Amino acid sequence: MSACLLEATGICAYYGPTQVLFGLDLRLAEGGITTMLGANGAGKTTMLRALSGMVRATGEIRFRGEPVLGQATEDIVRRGVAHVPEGRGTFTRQTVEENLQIGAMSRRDRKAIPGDIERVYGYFPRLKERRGQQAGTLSGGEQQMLAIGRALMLRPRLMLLDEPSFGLAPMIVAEMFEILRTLNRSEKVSMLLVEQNAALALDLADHAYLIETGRLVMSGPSAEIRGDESIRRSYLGY
Amino acid sequence: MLSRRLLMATAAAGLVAVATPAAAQKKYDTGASDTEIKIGNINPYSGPASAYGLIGRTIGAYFKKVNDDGGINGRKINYISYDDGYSPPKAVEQARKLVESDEVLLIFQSLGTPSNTAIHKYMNAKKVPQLFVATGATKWGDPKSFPWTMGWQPNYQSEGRIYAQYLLKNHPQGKVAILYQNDDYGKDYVKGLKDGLGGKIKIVAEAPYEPADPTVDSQIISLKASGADVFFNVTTPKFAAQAIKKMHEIGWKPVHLLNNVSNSVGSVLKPAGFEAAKGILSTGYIKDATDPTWKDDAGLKEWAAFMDKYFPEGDKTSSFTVYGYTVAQTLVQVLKQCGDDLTRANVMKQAASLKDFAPPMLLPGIKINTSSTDFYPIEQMQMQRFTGERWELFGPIISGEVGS
Amino acid sequence: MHDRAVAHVKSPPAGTLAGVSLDIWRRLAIAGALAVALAVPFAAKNFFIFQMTLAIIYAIAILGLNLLTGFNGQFSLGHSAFYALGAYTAAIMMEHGGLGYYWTLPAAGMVCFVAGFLFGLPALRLEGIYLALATFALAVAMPQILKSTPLEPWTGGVQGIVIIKPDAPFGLPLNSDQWLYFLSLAVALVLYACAVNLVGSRTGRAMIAIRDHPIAASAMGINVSLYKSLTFGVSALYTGVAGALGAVAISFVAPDSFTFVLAIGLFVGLVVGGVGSIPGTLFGGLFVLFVPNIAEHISKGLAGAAYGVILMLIIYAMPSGAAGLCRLIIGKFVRHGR
Amino acid sequence: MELLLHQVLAGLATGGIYACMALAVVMIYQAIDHLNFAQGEMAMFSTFIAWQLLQWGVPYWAAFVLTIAISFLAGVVIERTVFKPIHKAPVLTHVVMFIALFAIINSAAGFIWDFTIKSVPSPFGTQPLFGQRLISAHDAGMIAVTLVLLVLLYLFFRHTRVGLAMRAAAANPDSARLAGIRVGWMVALGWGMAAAVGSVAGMLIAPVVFLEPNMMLSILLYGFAAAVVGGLTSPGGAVFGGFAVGVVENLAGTFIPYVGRELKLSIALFIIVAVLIVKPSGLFGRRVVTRV
Repeated sequence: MSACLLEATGICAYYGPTQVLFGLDLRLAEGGITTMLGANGAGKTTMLRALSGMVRATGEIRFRGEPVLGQATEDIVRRGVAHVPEGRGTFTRQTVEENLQIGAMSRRDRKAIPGDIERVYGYFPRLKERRGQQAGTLSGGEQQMLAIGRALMLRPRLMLLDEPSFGLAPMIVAEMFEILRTLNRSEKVSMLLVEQNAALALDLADHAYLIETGRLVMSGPSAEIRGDESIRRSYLGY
Repeated sequence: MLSRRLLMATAAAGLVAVATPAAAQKKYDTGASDTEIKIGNINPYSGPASAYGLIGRTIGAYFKKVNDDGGINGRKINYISYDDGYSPPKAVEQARKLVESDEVLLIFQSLGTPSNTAIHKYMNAKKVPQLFVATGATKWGDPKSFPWTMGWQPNYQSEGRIYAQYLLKNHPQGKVAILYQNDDYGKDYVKGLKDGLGGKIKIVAEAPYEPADPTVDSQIISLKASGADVFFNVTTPKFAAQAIKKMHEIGWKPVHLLNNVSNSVGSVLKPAGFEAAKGILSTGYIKDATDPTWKDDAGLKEWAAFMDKYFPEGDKTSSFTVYGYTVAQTLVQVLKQCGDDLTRANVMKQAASLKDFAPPMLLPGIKINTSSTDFYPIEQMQMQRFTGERWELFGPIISGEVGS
Repeated sequence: MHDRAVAHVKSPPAGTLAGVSLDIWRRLAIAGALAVALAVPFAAKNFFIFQMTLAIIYAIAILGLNLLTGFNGQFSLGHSAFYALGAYTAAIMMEHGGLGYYWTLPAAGMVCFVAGFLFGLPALRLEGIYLALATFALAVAMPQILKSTPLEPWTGGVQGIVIIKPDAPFGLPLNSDQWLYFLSLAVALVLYACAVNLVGSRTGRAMIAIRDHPIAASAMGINVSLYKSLTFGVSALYTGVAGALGAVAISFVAPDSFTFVLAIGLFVGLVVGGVGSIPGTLFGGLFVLFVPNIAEHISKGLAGAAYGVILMLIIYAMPSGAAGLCRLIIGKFVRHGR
Repeated sequence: MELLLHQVLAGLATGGIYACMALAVVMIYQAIDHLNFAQGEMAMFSTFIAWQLLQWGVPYWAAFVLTIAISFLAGVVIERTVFKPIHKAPVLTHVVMFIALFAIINSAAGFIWDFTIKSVPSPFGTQPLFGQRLISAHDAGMIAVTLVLLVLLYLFFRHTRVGLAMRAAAANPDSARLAGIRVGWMVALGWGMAAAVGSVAGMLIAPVVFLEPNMMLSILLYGFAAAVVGGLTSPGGAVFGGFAVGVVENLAGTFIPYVGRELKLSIALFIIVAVLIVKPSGLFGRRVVTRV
């Protein structure tokens, strides 16, 4: 196994008085794609939010060897963790291009930003066509692409993707997952992917975690998980 | 803060005074004793009218001076002043608190026509003096129906009549334009002027403004367009200054009659610009502390010394501090006259028996006179003209004919 | 943003405290409060009775505002206008109609209901901050309208109307302060009971649904426009009745009594009492009446600043109002039934 | 006819006051998504600071710049100390905090500087512009400064990174955080800038209406009205709204018979509410088009 990019141990998280995560452990490999599977309400989104400091959590999180738990979201993001939230987090009143610029807001190397914007347009030509348009007027698929593009503008080491396929047509989903695979290779971005569509996720990912009601049930290489009988029955539906 | 400090001072003084044997024939009502006289007051210390709070604070400072000088006939004044935020319901609450809970001998200088109207009936039903109220409405001098209420300052209507007399004599062919605040104060002035003119001089334009208006520029332009050559300016200081300035800007130079409320040199005419204010006519009854005319006046020096010692944070350019000082002196005079008979009835009786009382900050020659049928303490005023730096008194001291 | 604006109504928490069910505690608390309320007029000075009467009246007005804001999610910074309308209705009926004050209460309520309903119709198109501004404009304009020349024959212009303070009827051995206190208390009890029933009814659930999920509510077949306007009307009705009671208790109405300062006072009372809490409005009423007195006691020259600081501290201490704080405290001691 | 012209011009001059304030209102709305009810008082207090500096003999423009700087800092400090602790509280709580702040600033200004009116000099002079008597140099200067401010703000928001970051932070704070934007500081910056713009407004308004603690009471209301008429999301619309409100108010007061003069403000407010009912997001406000 390659070097460890992020290591989380014993993560517990709460919404008000209600505990949602019960001591989750997670290890993400440098350069890999990991997926987190689980039913609705299992705590997947919460885990992502805990990783980027958006929800109160206990335990330990090390990103590239340094502890980040308890830091502000902005600071974790600035270390290179790009979180593509559920609902896409589009800045609806701003234009497409402004959305991309917002993604690069924490970077110091301003000169490189226009080039990066062009690179994002290279992956998502549709965005280029609509660069001057209010982002709120984009279709769902386009907004999802914009969200990924915005995350890319950060030049992240790790991308946290929260249900990127949600509400999109199958064709668009397939297209997008293909782009994610390309990004992983050409941009050297590690990914943690939360998905309802387990089959799709397992195809893309090389490692998988399965959680249920805030607890880890099983983890291992995607191929192994896909082969597991019980998983197949409850998550893959065949 | 102020009243609490006073309270403690008077309490301490009281302990000393208990030892002296009570003299015979002392009569007291609630709120008065051998050692102290409790006086209530209601002022707007908060809210949009909090500018007036200065009066209440000046009075408090003056009573402290009185106490430091030994009190009135050996009794210290316990001054309890409450905030009504210029809201009539709050005024009722505070008046009842003063009368029923603090048990004051009288309420003094409660401020504002609406607030005083709200407590008018209550005070008379309770037979507690509502003395020297701080408003110039005419209704406070009605001893037949309201024997427990008395005003103090010249009322707005009679001032309006003074201007009318002036116009009838000097500008019988004039055309009058009026700017007035759209409330009881503004309307009283207008009524006084109209009654005084008796239709003999034409009023060509009237423009009201709301205290909430940011400026009166629009009104001034309309009034100028009416072709009037006499301007009656019934505004509070801020709007008076705005009007004077705007008139200067647009080059309108009518005969300008400015109500007494806003004729302070320091806080109206100077901000508006002396050049613009030159030639304005007004009436006066108290000395303007910012007018160089009184620079060497003994009364003014006394007032300035009081301000420095007892109310250093108070604004010396505001006429409110002079007003508060003088009205407080009037009450002290009444209480002195009461002697050892500190009943509410006697307070009203003495308040109605002021004879040629002339506090030092009233204009020379103006005197306070009251009787059982005359509940208007100050009825005299004198006209004055602004020379560009100071007021110049002219003509005789005029007694305003009180209307209705 | 819109649904963030209002606290959620907690259904009464089921649980026990010291082995007794919370419901019983609640009944005991209400009974205790009522006993104290009934004892006040016989134990306190007239002046204090009068103050408590005013506090009850303000609480009724705040309750009206709470029905609108707390349970229906509509802002209002202009309820002083309805309070004024109620007060003037009462005063004009007594002065010009020669009617007894007891007739004026339902009349003021009806007038304000109609006015509120009518105002609620255009207000439908306005949301959040825009509605707040439109209502605030109403509060600012009201005193000017009241003193305007065309209405002067009825309103008495800036001089207002002086009303005769009523004595206790049927030869009851009460002075007029005690009588007005009991009258206000009785009216308040009726109105509070109605409010509790309203909030728990089908209508109330529709109101709350509109507050939380307006789109879903209309999808469920709730006539959102009608309910919102009706709520505005009911809210104005409560505030108008309070205004009429206030006019009788103060025995005087004038435009200066009903400036936007009153509107802001009611609004502040609503928030410090607890948005969406019916008992919290009582705290709101007490706050509106007593905190300015406390503030001026701290400093005369800085009375306004003292008021502001007290207000800030209260918000820090109980961000969701007195009701929220109570829930929190009870929550600490309660053992949940689950 | 001449009266009409005069009233329109006077309306534009007063409208300049409202426009100035409306700009500050829109400014903070962009930054924090709320209307700050204490904004007028903050501007008033800033103007008192300018006045005090002038009294101490500081030259006008030095005092002007210094006041803007102090106001900016004060705005940031107020946000960090007073509003940061409650940033998650519902909007009603914020409104109450604004009211508290309003009371504190108003009362403190009265306590420190008293309620007598102070005259603040105009940097443009008060002589009539170009020798005619229709509009004074100060009125013209005030309108010019408002327009310059408008352009500067437009450039700042459209063409600088910080401007974009502020817009992002206001529009979608959670998402902005995920882009690494320090949302808390952006809000503080918004407060600072709003206070700075407000101080400019105050210093320009004071020569016309005279400085005293209640100076801004009604002007803020007009500023709100102007901003709302123009659209809270549009600085240009707010400025237009300011002029429109000023002119409409004057014309209503002058030409509507019988009740016009007495109900000038009420009529203006009525027109504003009417505009809102027809166009709920203001004349120039953007309706956000969203596809789900």
